[in-house]
Parts: sequence; C-alpha cells; structure tokens
Amino acid sequence: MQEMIKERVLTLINEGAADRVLAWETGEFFYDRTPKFFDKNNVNDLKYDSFCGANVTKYLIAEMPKEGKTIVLVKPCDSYSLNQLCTEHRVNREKVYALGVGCRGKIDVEKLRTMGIKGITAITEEGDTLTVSTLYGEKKVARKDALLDKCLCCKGKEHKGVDEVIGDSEETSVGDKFEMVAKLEAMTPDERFEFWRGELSKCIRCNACRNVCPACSCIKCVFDNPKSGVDNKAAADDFEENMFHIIRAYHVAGRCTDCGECSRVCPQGIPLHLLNRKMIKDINELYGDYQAGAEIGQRHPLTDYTLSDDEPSVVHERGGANA
Amino acid sequence: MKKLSLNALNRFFGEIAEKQTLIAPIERAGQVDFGVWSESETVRLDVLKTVKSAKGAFFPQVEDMVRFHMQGKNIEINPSEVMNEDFVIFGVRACDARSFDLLDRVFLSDPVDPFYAARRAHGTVVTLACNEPEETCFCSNFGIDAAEPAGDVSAWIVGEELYLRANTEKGETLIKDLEDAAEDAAEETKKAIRAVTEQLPFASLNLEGFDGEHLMEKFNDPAWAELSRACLGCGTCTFVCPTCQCYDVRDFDSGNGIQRYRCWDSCMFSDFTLMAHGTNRPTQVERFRQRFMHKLVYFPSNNDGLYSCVGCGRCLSKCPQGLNIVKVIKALGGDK
Amino acid sequence: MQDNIIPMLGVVTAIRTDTPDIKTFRVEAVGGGKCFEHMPGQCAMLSIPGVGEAMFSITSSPTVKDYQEFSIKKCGCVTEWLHQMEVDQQITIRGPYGKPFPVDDELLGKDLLFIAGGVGLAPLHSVINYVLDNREKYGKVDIVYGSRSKEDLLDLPEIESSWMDPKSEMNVHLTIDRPQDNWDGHVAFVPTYVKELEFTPDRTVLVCGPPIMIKFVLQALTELGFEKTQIYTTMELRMKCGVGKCGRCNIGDKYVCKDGPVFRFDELGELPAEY
Amino acid sequence: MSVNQEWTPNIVAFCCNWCSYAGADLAGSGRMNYPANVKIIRIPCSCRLNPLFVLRAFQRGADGVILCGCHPGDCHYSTGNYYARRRMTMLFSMLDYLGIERGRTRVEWVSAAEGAKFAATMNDFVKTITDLGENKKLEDLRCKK
Repeated sequence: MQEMIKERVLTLINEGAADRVLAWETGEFFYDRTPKFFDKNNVNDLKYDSFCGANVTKYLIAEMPKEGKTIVLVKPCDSYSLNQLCTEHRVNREKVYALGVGCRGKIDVEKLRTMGIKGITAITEEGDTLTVSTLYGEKKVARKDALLDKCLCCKGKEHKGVDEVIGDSEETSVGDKFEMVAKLEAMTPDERFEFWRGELSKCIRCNACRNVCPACSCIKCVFDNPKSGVDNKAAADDFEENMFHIIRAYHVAGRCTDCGECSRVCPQGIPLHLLNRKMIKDINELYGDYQAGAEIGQRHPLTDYTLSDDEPSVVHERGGANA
Repeated sequence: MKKLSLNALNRFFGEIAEKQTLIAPIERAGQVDFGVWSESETVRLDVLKTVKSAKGAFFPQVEDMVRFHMQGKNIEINPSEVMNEDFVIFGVRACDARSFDLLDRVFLSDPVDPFYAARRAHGTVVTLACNEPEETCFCSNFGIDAAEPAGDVSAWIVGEELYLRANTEKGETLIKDLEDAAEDAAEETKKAIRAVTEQLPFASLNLEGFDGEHLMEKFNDPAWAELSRACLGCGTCTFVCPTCQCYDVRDFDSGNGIQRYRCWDSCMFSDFTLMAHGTNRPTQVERFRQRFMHKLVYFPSNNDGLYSCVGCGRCLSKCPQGLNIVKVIKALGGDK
Repeated sequence: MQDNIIPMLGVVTAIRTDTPDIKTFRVEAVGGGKCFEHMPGQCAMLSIPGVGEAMFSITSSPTVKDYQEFSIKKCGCVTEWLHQMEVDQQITIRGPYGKPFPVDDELLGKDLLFIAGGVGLAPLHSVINYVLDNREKYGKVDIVYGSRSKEDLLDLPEIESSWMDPKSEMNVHLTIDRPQDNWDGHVAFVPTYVKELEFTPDRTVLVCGPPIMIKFVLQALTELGFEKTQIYTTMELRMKCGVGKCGRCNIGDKYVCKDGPVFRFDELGELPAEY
Repeated sequence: MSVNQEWTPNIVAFCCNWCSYAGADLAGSGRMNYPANVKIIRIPCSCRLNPLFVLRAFQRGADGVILCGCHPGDCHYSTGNYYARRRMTMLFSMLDYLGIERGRTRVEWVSAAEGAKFAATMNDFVKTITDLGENKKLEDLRCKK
C-alpha cells in the first residue's frame, strides 16, 4: 500500500493538485514514526505501515498560512479529526487534499513491552500473528493483543469526507467502545474515585495529551495563562491532577472525535480516552447520538440546546443504586 | 560481597523500612515507577526502565521552598525544612546512577542548593545491574557500564540470588547483616550483560564534534529546523529524562498564606523564557535546539566534557512523535 | 544555609517617580541598613509573594551605606505591582547575583565612556556613582544618555546637580529622540550622537539600553575604531533561581544570572545570539 | 480554613444577577432564614459559570457548590440558562464519574419572586452537604494548612 500511496502522491504533486504531503517517516527504530512533510524530492522516504498510529491532522493548523495545498494521509479515524478541525475553522478544507489510507489497526510497541518483551529488533506480520524478534529470542504475539487501544474499539473503517481512498481496511474492533465506561459507571463512587486517583496520580503534567489533541487547538491554553489562576507546570496537589483532566475533558466535550491520541501519547499510560468517552456516552444518551467530525459544519451538542433538555440532576438520579 | 535470596527480598525491605523510608520501583496502575515501598506494594525488579527516572528522589517534581504570610504591608517568611530523614533508594540502574553525578554538578556546585544537598546527604543509593538491556539503551556511549553500576551499594541478580557489594560506608552499614558471598559471584552475569550491550543498535554513536569548540557550528546547523518540525512542545522527554533539571519557581495563593515552591520545568514549553517584552526563543525550533545543545554541547563545555545524557533511552520510547536525542546525535554528530 | 534561594525581608522606605513609567524604590533591611553588600552591575531578586519574583539591577552605588535603590520600569506583572505599592510596604529580596562590572580591576585608571538609553541607565547609574565616589582612580569620564523625550530621562535632577557639576569632572551628553518645546539640548538617537561626538578609541565603554540601541551603538563604536574587547554591556533574560541552576537564562554555555549579567562584547560574540 | 471539631459546611452559591440574586435579596428582606455558611457569588447569567469556577470553589474549601439561575425560558438573555443546563449536566456527570459524591453540586432555578424557594433550597442543600460531610475528594491540601 505504501508504494501505491507514494505513486499517487507523486502524481498529484506533478499534476499540480498539491505541493506537499503530510505523512510519516521512519525514526531511529523500525517501529517509531515521526510525522513529516514531504515534497516530490523526498517523498520516497514516506512510510505507511502498521506503526503509523499517530494522527497527523493537527499539524495542518500551522500549514494554513502557507501557500499551496497539502495532501494529508488520513486513516479512517483521522478523517474525523480533519473534519472537526475544518468545522472549527482551524483548517481550511480548500487547502487540503485528504487522501484516505486503508487501516488494519496500528501496533503499539509499548504494549509489547508491558508484556515483558524486551530488546525488540524486528516485527514481522503474518495474518493475525506477529513474530517479534528480540535480543533475547523470538516471541509470537496475536496481532490484536498488540494493537493500540484506540484500534480495538474504533469508529469503523469508513473514511469520512476524504477526497479519495487508497488501500483496503480491515475491521479491528473487538468490543463496544463504551464497555469500560459502563464498567466504571457500575462501580460505587468510592471505587471510581480509587480508580481515577490511581490513574491520575501518575500524571506528570507533560502536556503531551493536550499538545497532541486535535481538539485542543487554542493558541493559549487556560492552563498556560498566568491570569487564569490555574496555570501550572506540575501538579503540586492531587486536586490539580483532577482539575487539569476534568477541565481538559470538558473543554473538548462535544468536539472530541475519540481519536485516542491522548491515551496513545501519555507516557504514564493513563487511559485518558475514558474521560472523553464518558462525555461522548453522556451526550449520546442525553442529547441524541452525535459523532464529532462525522461531517464538516455540524453544530456540537454543547453549543446547542432544546427546550426539553433534562435537568442536571439527571446525572445524579440515573443509576441510583450507586448513589 | 553479600548475598540474599530473592525470596527473602521482601523481608530485607521490611527491615530497611522499619528504620527509614524505602523507595523502590513499584507497580501502580499498570506503570512501574519509583515510589515509597510498603508491604502491600509490588516491586518490579524485572522492569528495566521505570517511566520516570530516579532523579525524583533527590529532585522531586514539586518541592516547597518557603511559605509567606501577608498582613497589610508586612510579610512573614517561613522557609520550608530541608529533608532530615535517611532514606534508601533501591534498584537504580547504572544510567540513573550516573545522572546523580550530573545533577550533583549542577546543584552541588557553588552556591550549593540546600534542598538537593540535604536529600543527597540523607539518601543511600542501591543500584542494580541491567540483566537484559533494551534496544533503546545506549549508556555505553557515555562510558557507563550497565554491568557495574555505581552507587553506595551495587547489586546483581544471578538466578534466584541477589548479590550486593558495598561501595561506601553508607552502603556498608545498610548490608552488613547479610550473608557473605564470594567476591566474584557476579562475574558471569557481568560478562553476559557486556556481551549484550556491545550488540545494541546504538552501542557506538559518533559524538564527534559535540563540544564547546564547535558550539556555534552546531548551533547554526540548518538541520534543527527539520529535526524539530514534528515536536509537539510537550514536556515528556524532559520529565522522563534523568538529567533534565530545569525548574520553575511558582507561588500558590492558598487563601491562608502563599506557598512558594519549585517544580520541574521544560525548555520545550513556550513560556519557559517568556518575559514581559517577549521571548528570546519564539518558535519550537529554538526550544528544541536549546534542549539538545544543552545536553550535548553547553553542559560538556562547562563540565569537563561530560555529556548531560546517560543513554537511558527513555526519550526514545516515550516521545509521542518519535523524536529523540539519538536522532539529533546522528543528524549533527560525526556521522553527519 | 538556604540564603541563596530563600529571600529575606526588605522594606521600601522611599518611592520616587522619575518618569511616567519609571519609579525608583529605596529598599532597606527591616530595622534599617542595607540588605546586603553589592558591587556595581550586580542584581537582586525582588518579589511580592503571590505576584512573582523578578531580577532587577541595583541602581545605587555600593558607596551608599544605608540603602539600595532600584529604578524599575513598569512593563509586566511584578513591576506593575511594585509601581502601585506605597512606602513602608515590605517586599522580599535576595541577592546579590551575577558578576559586577570590573570596576576594581580592568576599569581602574581607564578613560571611561558610558552610553545609556532609557531605563538602561539604571545598571550604569550604580557604576557612574561608584566612579564618582572614587574619582581619582579613573581617567576621563564621558556619559552619553538618551531617551524618548525629556520626561523620559531618568534621574535628570541628579544628573544635573551631581554629574554635570564641574567638580565631578565628568562630561554628560544628553539627547532625546525627537525635538520638543522645553528642550534646548541635543536631539538625536543615541548611536548617531555617539558618532557625532567622535570619541577616540582609547576609551573603555559601558553600554546599556534597548537591544536595538545596543546594536547600532556597537556599529557606531566599530566605525570609530573601538574593539569589542573595550566594550561592556549588561544583559537581561528571564530568571527564576538567580544561581545558575533553573536553566532559564542559559545561552550557550553561560548562565546570565551567574556568568553575567555583565559581558564584554567579545565574550558575547562567542555565544549564540539568543538574546 | 482550619479543620476543627465543629465542622460546618462551606457552601458557594453562584446566583444569576437577574433572577436568583434578586431571589436571595427577597429572602433576606423577607427575613427568611437560611444558613450563614452559604456564600453567594453573583454572576451575570447562569451560563457565565465556567466549570473552573466550580472546581476552584472546591479547591478553596467549598464543600458544596450550587448554581441558581432563572427558570428555563425566563433567561434575561433568552437562552443562557439552556446552555448552562447542558454544561452543568456534563460537568456534574464528569464529577460523578470521577467518584465525587453526588449531591455536592446542584442546579436550581429560582426566580426573583421566589425568596421562599431560595431559602428553602439553601436550607435543603446545606442539610445535604452536612450529611455528606467534609469535601475530601476534591480538596487542595495546601489550602487547608
């Protein structure tokens, strides 16, 4: 598929339909991928394979003032982010050529490491099995066990609103995406508190979740603004961890496309997507099904209302057993 | 040399913890990091790299410095106490152990940092050799031997036994009650470790040209712009790095006194050098360059050629976008 | 033991409004006297808890025995707070930080030329008064000082009464950027004026002002035949710790708070131009 | 705020300028009793309530936070409280999800004429919070030193 993509990109650039392409290049290891802009001279270095988990659409914001059109490679999940960025006028769709690329789920090397696999030197894929070569011998792993969490419950393999699609996709979802949220909801408040305390206390406030998030596109974040009274560099108290993540989830509520980048980039492995998914689940339940980024120009549920909305007390009343 | 069966490790920990705080790599919510040990915690000596480095034991992410109380035009100053209790940090790897030397050069150079100095004086460091180095490890480039870690006590896991050797008086006191063992008990393990480190993908990086003499040449290299293009400007690399030591001093108004504290900061953040009239590093290119120039050129220039990198490889595995110091070394170093 | 990073108390005993946006604050220790001794060119960290802490150069000369003065321009959070405070307010202060101007070695016996623009006079003020109080130790002294307008000239009463006093044996050349009604002195930008005054390149120069002024002054001096080794300046960057550890003011292998703020231009030339 | 034996809850009530604040006034001028530990903060409209305000109230020692605004349909700015309704729903849901006790947060619609309702609401809310006890899950220890 990589070769097809390169060929197509080159044709588009040569035809004058675009000037550059935003995709991935390989890093120091066979598995690490860095988002990169290519032009026709170096497009040969473009990489697209099972390790391109990163969502590159946010890089388009900085491209907007530049002349010319950018081709962006989008996986099905990334296409939602692109649409959402366009909806919010952060990206001008006219200046972007969205090239959908097929996806059969992306591999998470960190997951292999937590399985105890050390010294990874190569991974070969055969159907549903990965053969992982390491400094200490070979290991076989089921492909689905090594996929990024976001791939295990994805929004489907249909690209939304792209200009064309190259390559086939394969369904990778193994369950309901709200399963874990529902599990947490079924806990008692104290159990939930314990769960989140454990997770959030790992936060080191590196801001990777915020900086990678396509919905967090504010030029100056409230947590960086000394006049907001909540700016900080490190959580000096448990409270600040709570506050940062509550507010971040809240600020992207209704705009989060559930691209899963926050959890992918978190160095501490905090399942941040569970916060966002809770917001999505609530919105679906209370205000009707809504998928941010499904198309350009949608009005998101938190800038909308109906006369018959539920009162806020509804969140305390439902699931009463755990009150 | 002393020895201890791994089965008896928890008992040994218990004995230490009776007298002083014990910090060890423990697993919490799926991640292994250095934390305060108690019997209910799971120690993970099999995990090579804690997510965060061990620097937090001496240079915590947040540290109170002073508390002020304001009354009318008057101010009352109450400095925070420096650490005054002994503690042990167990399971530090060779790379992190070196990072303490590098931090010493910053915090113990004149004028000495009182908070750091106190922690350093009260801490006993027990290091552990790396039985299975990772592909991201490259400590050998900085003269670090993963098989012979420094510290007050060095330890090796050989089969089901833990061998410990005291290197200092502090270390001697800590392990004096353990069973004696042959001095060469860990030799085979050391050999095996060195055999692996030699084969690691980054076993020999070409660091030529990273010194004070080529400062301007490296600084003005056009490669920085492309290298930094994908940088998100987050602080992941900085915060997981064992040698990054920049900090911010902040005030928190608690409503009943103002707490002044310091916390880790990152030169990758846009407000790091922000002044009332603007910033001298306006784009991510300059910020990115600063971080790596500091580690590879500025620091060695001030510290007898010692690089401010210990090759732990945390930035290699943790950068969300696959940027890291090895990439920089390859792009600007002798192999350029 | 914690002296170097834990501040002490200071009391603001006098506040003088110098220009529309510059005030000079006199700071004494609680109970009177100086908070600490310093040398010309050194700085101190002033802070209002809860607002912030910032580095300021000490304006008064070490020869003043009872207090220290800081001329501060209103431009950010901390300075805004300082500008609205009243006499007797306590603040916190720590220092002195940095390397001073080499008044007791390289500058001894030299003919000196001071060039300042706007609030850039503040750090030089300390040196000039030190030189004045030890007049016999130095050769000829010329001071070129310019500002936007007459109102923006810092310390004008003191300049007129003390530095311009013939007894001081100093030549003061004042200039403002644009002509104005009550001004019969020189009108020119500082770099132009320096060129017009045709100083001979046997002087040692101390210059401070906005970066753009420094840049052109340097050009003017080079044209007049000065070497970079003859010119000193003092820099400012964001600082937090003041002791060369927090990393903020790092440029190249130097920390401005510790290795500076006074630099000779040939030293600066070896550093990346990140200031 | 020091912790002592006789703990009484701190309540922050954000009241919209046009209805609820006037309602509180009416409760006052009508000499209707409600506990003194309710601290009222006036906001221009219920939809001015930034969720950060709620969190910061907890940080600074509040044990319960209540938002009072005009009845839906009666907003001075026509639709502000409709937005506030959705926002607070989402915020409360998030707090609940993190395991913060339900009941620490509440929204009530109180018109300018409902002084009695204001007093009754506050009495009831203070009782709820007193029963829940001190806010421990969303506290900032630095503010309690």
